[in-house]
Amino acid sequence: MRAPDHPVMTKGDVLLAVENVSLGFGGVKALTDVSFDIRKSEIRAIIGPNGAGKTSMLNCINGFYYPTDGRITFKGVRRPKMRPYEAARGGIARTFQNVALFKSMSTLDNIMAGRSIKMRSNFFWQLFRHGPAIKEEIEHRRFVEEIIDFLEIQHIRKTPVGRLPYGLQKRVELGRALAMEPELLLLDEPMAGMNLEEKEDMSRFIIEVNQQYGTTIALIEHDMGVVMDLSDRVVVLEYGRKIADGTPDEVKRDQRVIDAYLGVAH
Amino acid sequence: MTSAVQTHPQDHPQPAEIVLNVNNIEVVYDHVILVLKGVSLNVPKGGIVAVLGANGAGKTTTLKAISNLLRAERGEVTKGTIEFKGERVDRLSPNELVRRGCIQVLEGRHCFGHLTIEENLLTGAFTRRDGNAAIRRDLEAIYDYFPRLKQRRTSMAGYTSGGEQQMCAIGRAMMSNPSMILLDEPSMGLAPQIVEEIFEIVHKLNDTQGVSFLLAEQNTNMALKYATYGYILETGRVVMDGPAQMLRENEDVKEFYLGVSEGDRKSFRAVKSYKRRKRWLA
Amino acid sequence: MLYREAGQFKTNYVADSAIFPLREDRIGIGLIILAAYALAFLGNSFLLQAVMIPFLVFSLASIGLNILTGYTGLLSLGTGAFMGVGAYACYKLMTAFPGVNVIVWIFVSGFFSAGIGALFGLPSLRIKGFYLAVATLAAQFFLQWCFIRIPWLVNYNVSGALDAPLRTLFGVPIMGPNATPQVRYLVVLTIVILLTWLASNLVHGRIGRMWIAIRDMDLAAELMGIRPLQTKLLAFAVSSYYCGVAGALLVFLWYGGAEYDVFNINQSFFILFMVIIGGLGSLIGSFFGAALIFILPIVLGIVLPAVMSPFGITVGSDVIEHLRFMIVGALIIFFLIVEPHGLARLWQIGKQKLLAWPFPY
Amino acid sequence: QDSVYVPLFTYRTGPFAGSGTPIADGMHDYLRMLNERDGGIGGVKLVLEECETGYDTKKGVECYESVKGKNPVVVNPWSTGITLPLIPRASVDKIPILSMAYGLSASARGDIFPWVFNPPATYWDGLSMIVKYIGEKEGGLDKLKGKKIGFLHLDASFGKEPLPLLQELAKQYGFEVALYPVAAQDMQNQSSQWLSARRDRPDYMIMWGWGSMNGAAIKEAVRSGYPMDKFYSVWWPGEDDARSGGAGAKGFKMLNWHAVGANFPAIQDIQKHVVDKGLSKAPKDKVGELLYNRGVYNSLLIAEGIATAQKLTGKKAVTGEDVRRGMENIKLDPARLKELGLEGFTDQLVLSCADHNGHRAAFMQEWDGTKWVKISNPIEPMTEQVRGQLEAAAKDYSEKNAGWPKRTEACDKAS
Amino acid sequence: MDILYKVFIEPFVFMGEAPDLLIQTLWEGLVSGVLYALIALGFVLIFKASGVFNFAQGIMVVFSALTLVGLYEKGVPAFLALILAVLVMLVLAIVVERVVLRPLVNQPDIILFMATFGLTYFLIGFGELIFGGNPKEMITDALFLPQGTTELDMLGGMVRFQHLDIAAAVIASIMIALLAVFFSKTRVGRALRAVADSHKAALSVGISLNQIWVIVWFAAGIVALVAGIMWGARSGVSFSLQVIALKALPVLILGGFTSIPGAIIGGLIIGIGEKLGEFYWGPLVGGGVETWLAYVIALLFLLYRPQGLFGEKIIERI
Ligand SMILES: Nc1ncnc2c1ncn2[C@@H]1O[C@H](COP(=O)(O)OP(=O)(O)OP(=O)(O)O)[C@@H](O)[C@H]1O
Ligand SMILES: Nc1ncnc2c1ncn2[C@@H]1O[C@H](COP(=O)(O)OP(=O)(O)OP(=O)(O)O)[C@@H](O)[C@H]1O
Ligand SMILES: [Mg+2]
Ligand SMILES: [Mg+2]
Repeated sequence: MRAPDHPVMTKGDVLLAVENVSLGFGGVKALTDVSFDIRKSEIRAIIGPNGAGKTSMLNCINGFYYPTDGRITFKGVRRPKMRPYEAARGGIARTFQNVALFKSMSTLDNIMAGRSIKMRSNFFWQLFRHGPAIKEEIEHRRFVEEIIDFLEIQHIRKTPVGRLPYGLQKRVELGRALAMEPELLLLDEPMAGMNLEEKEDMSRFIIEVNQQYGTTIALIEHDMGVVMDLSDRVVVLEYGRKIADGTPDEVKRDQRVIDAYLGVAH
Repeated sequence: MTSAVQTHPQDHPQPAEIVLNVNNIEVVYDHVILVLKGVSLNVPKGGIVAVLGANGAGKTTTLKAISNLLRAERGEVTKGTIEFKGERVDRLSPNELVRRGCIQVLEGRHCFGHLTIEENLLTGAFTRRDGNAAIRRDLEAIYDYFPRLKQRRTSMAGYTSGGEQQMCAIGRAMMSNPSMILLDEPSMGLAPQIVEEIFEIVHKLNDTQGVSFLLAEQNTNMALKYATYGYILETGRVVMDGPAQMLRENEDVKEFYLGVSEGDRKSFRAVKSYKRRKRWLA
Repeated sequence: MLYREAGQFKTNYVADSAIFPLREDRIGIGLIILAAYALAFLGNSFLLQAVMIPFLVFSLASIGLNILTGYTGLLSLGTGAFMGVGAYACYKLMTAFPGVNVIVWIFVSGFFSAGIGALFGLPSLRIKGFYLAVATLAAQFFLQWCFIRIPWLVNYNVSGALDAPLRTLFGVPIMGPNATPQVRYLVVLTIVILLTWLASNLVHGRIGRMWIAIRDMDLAAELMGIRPLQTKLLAFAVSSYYCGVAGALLVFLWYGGAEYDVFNINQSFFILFMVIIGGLGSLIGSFFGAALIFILPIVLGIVLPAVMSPFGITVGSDVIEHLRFMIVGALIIFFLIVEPHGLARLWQIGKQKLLAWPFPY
Repeated sequence: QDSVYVPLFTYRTGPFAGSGTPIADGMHDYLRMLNERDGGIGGVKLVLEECETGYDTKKGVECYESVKGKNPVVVNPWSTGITLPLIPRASVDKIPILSMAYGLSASARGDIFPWVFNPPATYWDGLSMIVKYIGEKEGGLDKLKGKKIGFLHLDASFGKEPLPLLQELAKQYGFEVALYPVAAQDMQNQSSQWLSARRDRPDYMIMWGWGSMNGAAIKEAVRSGYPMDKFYSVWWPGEDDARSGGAGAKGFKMLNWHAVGANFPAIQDIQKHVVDKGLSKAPKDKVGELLYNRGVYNSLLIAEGIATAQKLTGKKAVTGEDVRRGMENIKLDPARLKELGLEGFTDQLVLSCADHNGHRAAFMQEWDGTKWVKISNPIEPMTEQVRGQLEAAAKDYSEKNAGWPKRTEACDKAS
Repeated sequence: MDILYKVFIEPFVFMGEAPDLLIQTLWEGLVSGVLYALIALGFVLIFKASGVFNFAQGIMVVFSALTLVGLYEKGVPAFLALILAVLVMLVLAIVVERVVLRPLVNQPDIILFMATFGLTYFLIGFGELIFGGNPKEMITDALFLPQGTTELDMLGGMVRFQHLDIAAAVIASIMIALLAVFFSKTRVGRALRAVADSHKAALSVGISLNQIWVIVWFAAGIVALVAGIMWGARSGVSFSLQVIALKALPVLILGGFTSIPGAIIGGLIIGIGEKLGEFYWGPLVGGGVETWLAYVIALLFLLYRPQGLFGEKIIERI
């Protein structure tokens, strides 16, 4: 895999900053005055009890929701109100809490669909499936095959994803996001519903993506083992507010976090 | 098939009355995709039985076969029998089964998005005939179990967070006053605290009201902690079964499902990309 | 035994991403095309004129609608009107510029319906599902009204109808009273094969994936960088293009003259049903659907009296018609129950069984 | 055993079945009667076969294709929509088309459309007759000046065909025209048209409708209190349509060119040989009703075409080609009608090589609450104005259809 | 300028000049609106309960009315015929559930839509086979439906109110009110909405789809019968009545597929809107705009509210 297109930032710079973001739906306040940042090439975990606003936070980051208040800066530029596809083209990819794959397509096509934004050949060539169209198709196919190899899903390359077990679907979803060669990868509970072995596999992929390509990752996860092991820094939300932010160890020891979220067991 | 604990259910001394008996079923989807290749399992009255196994092993399929929801997905039990409380139920409609006290909590929530949380819970009581007061009482009980639901009782379920929906789905099943619940991945997407709570609730229901549970779960740790008996499914077959205690101590289970080898929990950061092999898949 | 995947290894991505990776499939398609051409010389004029030409025309329209409804998931009830736009555009063009070969105009007329289709597709950004149907219904009724009300469209013909003037290709009449069914069949067949090939290229490439992505999960698609409006409008345009060409073929190469009324709402439903029963999101399904919905009633009309007469039952044509309605209705339900994903899926399952044969799974 | 094959395109199903059924019965029963009573025509049996079109162009074309191979001697599409696609085919397949008082009006020109016949009058003829009648009632066409005439029509080519003529007449006689188009899907939902009529207050209303549009229009007219005696229609409503208006429909008027009722020897023969023997689908009391007799008239033309063809060629089993000649030589004068047992059934009709229509007169009849009553003498069409329309249309057609084949069929000297 | 005057000023001037005609127009719009709503209501019931867009509703209107009239013509007393017609609709509901819906549980909406199309075909054939294709007259007198007209002199003109229309409006309103209460306030009503949301989940909590479906199809059958009687009394009972059902589409969509009040409000907006449009603006383009105006009105509303006026909010969450 190649590195993302614009290597303007180096490790440690603030890639994305969330400042005083609030988000409300009618009467429900999903987020209240949340600020945190994500640095280049780190794995940033977002944790919190159910309904704390984690998914909503990701939705704000990639333009699906627009915060009612506050601002989000990406690569040093304040983000205007934009449609989600613009965020995607700006280099933000994500996976979803409830798998949102293109059900009827095969694994291969799903990941290829993730590369749509990188493909350029025009309608005319597409029509004849010739010249640039087929060349491009093959070139990207090669790239996608790399992802497939990387995620070890060769055997389900041609299976319609609707039929795959949940765990594999999550993996395909990751593949689809990777196909976009994102700068910032948002993962919403990538390991929910997986058994240990699969969690290990998934962790491996996440770490490898992060280390090899320097992709910045924001991760929501409820498995504390995973979160504590993988992430560089953790932000904790509760009822839409930030209650803690720091390294896993700091967070783990924070009394508010223990009360609100971890419980005694951890 | 070399596992030491590999036995057949029939070989067991049967400790209690069996409420659910699944006998050698085979399931085919779409007329061509064979998913279960002869699965047998028992749930004793008042027992908590866990079905474990990797993704795609067929846990969900097994549960759906029992609750007769397969037909709605163009799946079909082509062989074997299913008995609930001594009666064959594989030809019953799902609502008949609910009436008889066996209800399933579907994997992946499936709340009614356009109904409020409270209405969702009330639909769970659809088959009940014991009057409004009793239903109200149970509703309150569920709000006690899941205070978060009480806060969100008037929100449309479609807008609630993933975890809230999961609680709603479990609560909804409990509203039918069942004697047996088929729970598919209850812990998925829940915060650790809630997971614990849910298992506590399972335990409590089991303890106080004698509800039996068949539990498909990825969180092996939790499942084996609360279950009395376990089955391990791989690619549509039962590859191992035994009392939870025994499974917990089995080396393979420890390594592959619990993530402890030689007593320690491994760090996720340390996993290497070597491919291990499960012994029973040799 | 004849139908096997085994032994056919793909050594490069070109071969693997081919549309028909299996050799048997390629041979099969070749044979079918060959047979279709042979039919022009073997079939009688009833078969060509009353069965095959309309079957091909409707298949083409179904492909058009399938692109929109099947691939992109946008329900349209305006197919009839979009076909009409093609027919009227073709009429205007070929009468205004008789010097240019009519085949050119048939292809060009599709662009007019593409434009109109895209225009009525604009609300699709905001409106979804059955609600979108109202936008296309507005198109249906508004355009139909235009067809009646704008006499310019029919060159102020007193009859208000479209007629097919004589047009030739290489000196052979292909349109008008003197064009033989054979010739017209060959022209229609060639156009349909060509356009089917192009459609198949489209749906198997990037654009097709974008359409399906929008259909399966439009929010996720947008979050992957796929622009919803452009993609949907493209689907509307391409779909309407196909419908437009089909409309032109319908009037000029099949009927040879028609009123605005052939483009009414029933036509829209008729095509929609072909698409659904054939299989949403399947090109081959479009052909199956057209066959079932169009040819089945014809066959029944022939078969029913023949079946009943040996029993001494002779019934009027009206009773036959009633029975035909009932049987077609019942068969539609039957097929849906057997395979809700359409005949194309049945076909696929059949092929899978064949691959696995002699084992059941 | 010789026979000629006569397919009958009918519609006993679909939205237009109400009008289609009695016509189908009349058509079928008359020919069947000839078979039963006389053993056919000129000693050859008629092989009758109905093909159900449901008034749907698609099915109509399919019917045509399926009967084509059996050497039909004539085809009756009974729908303008079906007629249009058949016109170009007729000359190629050598099958005459009889579109009786409907279809393409320009096809009255035998020199351009040798294979198409649309007797006994075109819609232009019909319109001119109604206007003439109204003018007479007012005391002369010039009295129409300043009047307003409403035109309630099916919003389709059929309903719009008379429009140019109506506009021309309006210019000529100084009356005003108000249009009330009714879309096919709103046939039974005409309240806005009649509301508009209340606003415009037309002095007369002329209707050009078909199927359930007629009945619904009469009902709405009654509902909205439009004076019935000012409401005129072309020749398509039937008894059922008028009846649906209840008592209020009294006074409704329409054009017709043949008698209503069963008091003709030929129709009595139908009763005797067909209906009483249970060979007909028509209930006894419907025999002789307006649209039934319309069907009989249609079959009368078919039979005459065949008989004349037999006379001309001397053959018994005539072909489509022969019948085309036969039709061009039809001469239904009172003597011939009497011979056929239909004395006084209709005005005389003479067709020729050049004139495939006849442009015959029709009369006005009025609904008296239970039946039709003839209230006028035959009204001749305004030939001059109509001819103008026809010439223009035919010229238009041949100009626009550069490839339209020139007539090659020879004319019989008789005509 | 002239155009602007004609479009924006003249119609209103005319409204002011002839208020009697305006009132008559509004009344006609109201009546047809209520009748559209009645047809739309049948769609709503079934859609609400099963997520099925019932293409067959139009033919059910015709079929039920034909049954009533057909039985009466065979000599059955009117009220007995009415009861029998209701029973026939019950049988239809049961058969539809058994044969069509049960095997198609949990299938995509469009498939069920298609199945109802098969049903339409079947009912057309079946209805014509039994009752023949001829139009029939509704037995208005035998059912004691009022007839006649009240003419009121008002506002310098005369406004006519048909008694039948008044009855139609009243009956339809009562019917709609009853159904609205039944479906929003009862246990069955809640179950119905659940079923519409997800068949699978509804099955899993033990809601008997079969029972629910029979209930709603039966209810829709009764609504169809009432609609058939009312439309039939206005314009005769024939198979072409089926096409009027198409007008219910914009009503339905405007109101929001799932809402009973939506059906009535949508009906009124469409009914009145199209009559006003046709009457005051139609002449500018030669009339006949009614055929598409309804759809355009609905479309405009939808652009503002994509789920219709009263439709359930489209949940977009990821
Ligand atoms: N509707 C379906 N059609 C075809 N195949 C299916 C269908 N549903 C499931 N399968 C297949 O059946 C197998 C077993 O699936 P199942 O959902 O039962 O697994 P599971 O053990 O519950 O997995 P998970 O842990 O991911 O939930 C999988 O391989 C899956 O691909
Ligand atoms: N579109 C919306 N409309 C209304 N309320 C919403 C919407 N989206 C989110 N919410 C509410 O905002 C709150 C936060 O939801 P969110 O999905 O972000 O939680 P979460 O932290 O991801 O929880 P979980 O871990 O359970 O997934 C919830 O209470 C939810 O009901
Ligand atoms: Mg979440
Ligand atoms: Mg599962």
